[in-house]
Amino acid sequence: MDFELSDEQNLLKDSVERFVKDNYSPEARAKLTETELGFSRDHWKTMAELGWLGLPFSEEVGGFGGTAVETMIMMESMGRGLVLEPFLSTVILGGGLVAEGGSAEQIENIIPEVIEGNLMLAFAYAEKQSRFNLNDVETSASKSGDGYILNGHKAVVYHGTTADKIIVSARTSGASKDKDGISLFIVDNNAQGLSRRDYATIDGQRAADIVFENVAVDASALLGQEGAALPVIEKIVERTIGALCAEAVGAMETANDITNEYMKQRKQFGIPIGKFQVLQHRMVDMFMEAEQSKSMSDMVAMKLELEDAAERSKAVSAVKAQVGQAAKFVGEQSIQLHGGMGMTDEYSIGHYFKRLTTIEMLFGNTDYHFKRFAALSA
Amino acid sequence: MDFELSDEQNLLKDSVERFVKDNYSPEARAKLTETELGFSRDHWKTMAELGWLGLPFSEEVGGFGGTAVETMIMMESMGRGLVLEPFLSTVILGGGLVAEGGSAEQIENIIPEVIEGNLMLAFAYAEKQSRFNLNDVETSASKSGDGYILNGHKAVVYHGTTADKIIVSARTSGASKDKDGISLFIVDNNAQGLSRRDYATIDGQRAADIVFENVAVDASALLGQEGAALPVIEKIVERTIGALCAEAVGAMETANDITNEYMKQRKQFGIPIGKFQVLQHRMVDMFMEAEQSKSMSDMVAMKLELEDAAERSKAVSAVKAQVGQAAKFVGEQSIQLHGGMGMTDEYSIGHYFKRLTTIEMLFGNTDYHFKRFAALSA
Amino acid sequence: MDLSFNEDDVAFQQEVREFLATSLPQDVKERADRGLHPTKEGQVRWQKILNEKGWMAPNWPVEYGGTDWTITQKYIVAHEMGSVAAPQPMAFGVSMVGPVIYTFGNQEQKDKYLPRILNSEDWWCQGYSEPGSGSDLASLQTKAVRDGDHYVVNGQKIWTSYAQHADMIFCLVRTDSSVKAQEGISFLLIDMKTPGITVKPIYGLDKENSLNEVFFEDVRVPIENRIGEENKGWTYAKFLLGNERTGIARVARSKRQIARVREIAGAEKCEEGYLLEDPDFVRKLARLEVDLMALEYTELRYLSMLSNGKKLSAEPSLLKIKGTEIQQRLTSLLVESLGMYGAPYEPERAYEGRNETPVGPDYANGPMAEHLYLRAATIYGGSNEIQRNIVSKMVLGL
Amino acid sequence: MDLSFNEDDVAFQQEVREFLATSLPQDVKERADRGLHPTKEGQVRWQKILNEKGWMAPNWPVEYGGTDWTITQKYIVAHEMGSVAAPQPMAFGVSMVGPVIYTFGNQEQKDKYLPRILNSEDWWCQGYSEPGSGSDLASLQTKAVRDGDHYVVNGQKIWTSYAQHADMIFCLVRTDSSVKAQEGISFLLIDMKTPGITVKPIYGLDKENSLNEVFFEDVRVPIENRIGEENKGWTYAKFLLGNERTGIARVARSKRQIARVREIAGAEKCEEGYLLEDPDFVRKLARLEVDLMALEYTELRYLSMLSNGKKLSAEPSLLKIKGTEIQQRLTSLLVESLGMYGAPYEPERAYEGRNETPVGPDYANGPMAEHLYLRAATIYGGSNEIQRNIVSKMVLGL
Repeated sequence: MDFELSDEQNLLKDSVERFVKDNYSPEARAKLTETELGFSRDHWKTMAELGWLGLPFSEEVGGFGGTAVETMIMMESMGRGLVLEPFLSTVILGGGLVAEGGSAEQIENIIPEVIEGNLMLAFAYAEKQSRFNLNDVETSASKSGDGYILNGHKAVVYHGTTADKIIVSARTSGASKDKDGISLFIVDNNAQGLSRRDYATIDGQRAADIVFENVAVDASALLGQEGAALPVIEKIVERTIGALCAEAVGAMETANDITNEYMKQRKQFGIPIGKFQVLQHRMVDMFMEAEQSKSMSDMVAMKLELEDAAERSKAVSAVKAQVGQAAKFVGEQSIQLHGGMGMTDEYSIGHYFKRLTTIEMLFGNTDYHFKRFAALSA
Repeated sequence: MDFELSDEQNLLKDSVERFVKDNYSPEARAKLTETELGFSRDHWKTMAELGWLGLPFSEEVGGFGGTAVETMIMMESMGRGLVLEPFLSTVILGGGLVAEGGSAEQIENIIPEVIEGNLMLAFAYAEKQSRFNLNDVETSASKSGDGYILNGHKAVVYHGTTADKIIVSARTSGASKDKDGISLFIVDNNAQGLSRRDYATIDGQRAADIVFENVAVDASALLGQEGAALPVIEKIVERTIGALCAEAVGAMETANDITNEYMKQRKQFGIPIGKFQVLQHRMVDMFMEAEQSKSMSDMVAMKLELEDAAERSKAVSAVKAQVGQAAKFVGEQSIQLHGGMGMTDEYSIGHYFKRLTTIEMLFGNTDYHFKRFAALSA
Repeated sequence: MDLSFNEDDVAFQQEVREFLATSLPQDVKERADRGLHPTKEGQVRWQKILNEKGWMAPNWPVEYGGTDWTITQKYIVAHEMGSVAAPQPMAFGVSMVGPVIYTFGNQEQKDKYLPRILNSEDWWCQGYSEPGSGSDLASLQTKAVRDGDHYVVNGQKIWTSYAQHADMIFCLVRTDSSVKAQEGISFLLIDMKTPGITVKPIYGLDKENSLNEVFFEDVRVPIENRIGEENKGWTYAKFLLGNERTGIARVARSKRQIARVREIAGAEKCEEGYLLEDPDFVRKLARLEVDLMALEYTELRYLSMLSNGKKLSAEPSLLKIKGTEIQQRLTSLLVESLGMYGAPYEPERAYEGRNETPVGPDYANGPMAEHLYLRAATIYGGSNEIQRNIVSKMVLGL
Repeated sequence: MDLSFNEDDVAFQQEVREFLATSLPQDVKERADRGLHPTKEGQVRWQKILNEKGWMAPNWPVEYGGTDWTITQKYIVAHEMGSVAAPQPMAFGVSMVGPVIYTFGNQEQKDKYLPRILNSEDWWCQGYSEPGSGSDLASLQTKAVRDGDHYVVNGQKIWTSYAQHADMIFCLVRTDSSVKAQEGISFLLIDMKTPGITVKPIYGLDKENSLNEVFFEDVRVPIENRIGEENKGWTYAKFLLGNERTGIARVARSKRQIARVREIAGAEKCEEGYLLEDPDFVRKLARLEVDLMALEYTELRYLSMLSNGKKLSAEPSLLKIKGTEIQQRLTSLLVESLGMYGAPYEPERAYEGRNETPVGPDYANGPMAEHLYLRAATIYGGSNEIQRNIVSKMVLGL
């Protein structure tokens, strides 16, 4: 048993931390969130140059063959700066789906482009009625000649605004909550019949609702086996949850650092507020939540490589539930301990609070994962 | 809207408080708990003389026609001293069932004797499998000539050890969880075929498991209509819950007073521990829990007189849930704030903790009543 | 002890319901129900309607325009208004400075300001907090120096809610720096149009402008705008803070929020049914309802004590603490009930010139804005930590 | 980073399982599983079996009898023992005074005491707390005055666990009152049979006698029973307190408790099925399991850091805080799962001479006793409030 990073992993960590330090001051980030794009294409290029966009892909397709541990390291450091570039959407989620479920041809066509930074992806899975249930899919894909016709409404597709290609889950057979009958399709974001409503999200990112109205795609758009996509989706979403939890750990640790520092500086009644025992203990509880989350995030990074899907899924839900609770507590208390200053959009702490708030919800909130964990434990 | 007591009610309150002050020092109570009986027959006589045992009964049968408000006043004051006499079991629960469900003859035979202090009652309703479900009754009463034959096992009958008569819920028809088919019987505690296992409970009281093995009773033992006892049971158990919550309020307020006082006396690091902000805020939270419980207990005392059973039941479950949460928090934190001293059986605070622990559980624990409240709100 | 309504109460409840059904403007109601900040125009329009009915200031003495309602009547009005999301009058005028004026002001001040508050001619804001003085209010630094018939005010206030709308500000200023902090403070009423006042918006977590900084640069305030005696302002401020706590529980609003949670969770699908059937959700909602009920009856019990001539110590701090905790849990649950549609968020000004409404179901517009804004509920008006300090000292004697 | 077991680890796990299956006495296991206090005889019998196997003191240096296990092996042993409810050796000897002796004691002391600890010939107890000094340990008043080759000890210790069984007590005593509190303390090993020592039982919340007061009246202790230097006892005590925190998380025991909750809740009927299917119960259990998992991996992460030569500050306080909170929630849930049968309770001595077992299902015997006793878990060894003070100061620098 060993929780220590290898030398190589430490280098990666240093490298991401340097990037964040150089590019993600609160002011720089605030400026990026106000742009149309919501992030920086220059940063994306840098990430490509540093090889980060190829991190989890196999060496055969030009990647670095990194495991979930390397992803965890990168996401945790990115969480410290609340990095806005769509690394999670494009590399872990979109790229992950292609690499896991795609044909040799699809992998060859897409992954190297992702690695080069030339192609962005997004995953459209949620629907109005689906809540966090990955197999609740009403978007339909009906056979038409050699190809398919897609119809449906996908909700809150993170980075659907800027992705070149959207990976869509759609039902090729079965009833709306069946586990069988779900397929994945790779669709151009400017396909005929696809319409988008773009908007900002509270965490300063961009998302879109995407409506498919008789969108025609070739047979080559099918990703993986027809009707058998759910296990692929679940596996990749679980990796994404692991990555998201690592991001939350970085964000929590930084929110705690900012708050701890503020408590040393801010004076009331003539003394630093960090001298008040009640606030000290609150800060200790925030520290403990972050520590526990870090341990769980490390654990899941190691367990994500497991073959035993039940054991892996249980670990993932446990981590998401733990991190969800911690994120809510740390986020809210960071604001509380900052007092009025925490309420301003200008000051950085609020942005950590908001990102932590969405992470708690994304891919299933705390209650959802406690329930899933319990079901897997029964 | 008015939460103030009338002059008469204030007199009652003073009278009970004086009784508790005179008779229920921690030492005096500790002695009583060590006796075989577990309470004092002299106290019981005093209570009869003061008219307390007739409090809730109508004036026609020699009672005082008091409402749930008078019961609340009395129980709250008794809670302050953790009074051990079986007022709740005999007067509110047992007496309540007879007065509510009994025939004129049964009322005439029993209630005046209760008021005089000559007759004690206990209610045997719980069974091994029933948990908190009042209509989960497997004890059977089968017709036999003019009477009935009882068979079954009743669990944790509070004061079943000393009651002269046991009121038993038994099934005269239907399946084990049916709402119809439950009947009540008044059985002598020394009836042929009735066997008891007596024991102490953690709150210093006495209870018994009672086994009925072919216990034969006359038709006159039937209390109320055959098979239609559940509404009577529910109504009286709700009044009992109201009374129990009032007791909890008195116990919490006293536990808080004791703890608050201890915090002023006990020094660590050269200053009273009540000067540590974390402990201050804990004590404030305990105070707030007791305040909220007091408001709810007052409210339910007023609402218990309502004709609308659904509204009344909802209020009762809300109060039990609130008091249950508060009792757990106040009880546990009282121990914590006392440190080692709180861990000794000799010091009084632990007994408040233990009684509050059982009150949380009796007649349905916090979760049970939240669920019942939600079901009634749906 | 008695919880029942008498015949008069029932008739009064009917009157309130009818008034609200016919007089509450739909646009005002809708913003309030969603939890969005009021517009100045809408809020004033509604307050004028309330004043016409004579219900603008129920808590004021009758001689100044109060209603002389029993606590039961006040309870009825608060709950009927809450249940249809009718906004309460802005507190700064009618609940805060108004009582200070009729309690400590002179006749001229009463004659001048009270009618204008009742008829919403002046929008008031509160000049208490400063950058260096949050919980430690008495450490304020804004200075007022006598110059003939005027004070010359210099300094800065912060977290001033709706200062951008305000005609008047009531301010705590330091008139004597040579004495103990609390002893050199005066209470001034200042016209926001006075030269030298600058209002600078603060954009909040919700990306909206409700908070502001207010700068004073050689602002000349006539001495007749001082309430009571010079250097006694702390007394009036403390009176006001005590007053502010009544109603702070916001029970009626929270009851309406419970109903909104039910509406949304009854419409949101979840597994085989609706979110409102999910046991975890049910449990959280039930806990909130019970906690709110406990708060409601605690408020009533305290009101009953007051109306029976009993004195309270710092017990009302409990109403602030529990009330704000419940408000925050409610907005959390509202946001949670939206599922993925909790994430989209743009401030209102982002929609200017766009022919669009916010994305997602209609009920998704509001909860996140309020959730973000209400993080302040446990901070302002004396943070909940400060409230616990107060209870510890005043009630528990620790 | 690596969580996997290698082949040796798997073989070792097998060995541990076999040892426990064949060597753990059934009566010892049963008491431990129920959460009842051990009997002296049973505990000693089991410890002697452990020592025969060479596993009495895994954390000791090999030269004194330790095992030189990797952290994976320690993890395996702790978890295998936990899962079959095998009691850990009493901490006072092997985990507390033992390390003090081999770290600060002289050769004679090592030779004399360490083998007796390993073979459970001495039952040790801890003389730290005094009536006036709980959290403020350094304020202790028990005096030791030099008289030739002896110290003469006078004073009183309190909350002394299992002093009634003890052969030896390690004591903090004041040898110099003229200096700062921490600087005048010495660390003595005292034979409990020495004249002048009286043990008085304290009956706890559980009505059992595990705690005691220990009185010292002119107790003569040879100076060779002092550890290290005179007046340096605080250093050794602090070392011991730091040491005490390892293993304080009690993860393996809590895992077994989770299994017990499942056993009981799976047998208890509730509504149409079993308690284990009740959504509220399921949620509470899942929360506990996840919290316990977080604690487990935090402990492992810290152990990993230590074994990689990194230093920890006060992080292990987290293990104490979270570990004890989880233990208490677990006993709460155990009691809750019993329903009405949570109420009956009599101490063990009440059964003497009665031909009866406790009422209710067999599994109802234990949970309440442990629930009551474990209220102390957040108090002893530095209360959780003190632990938070320590983290605040040492880790957060507040």
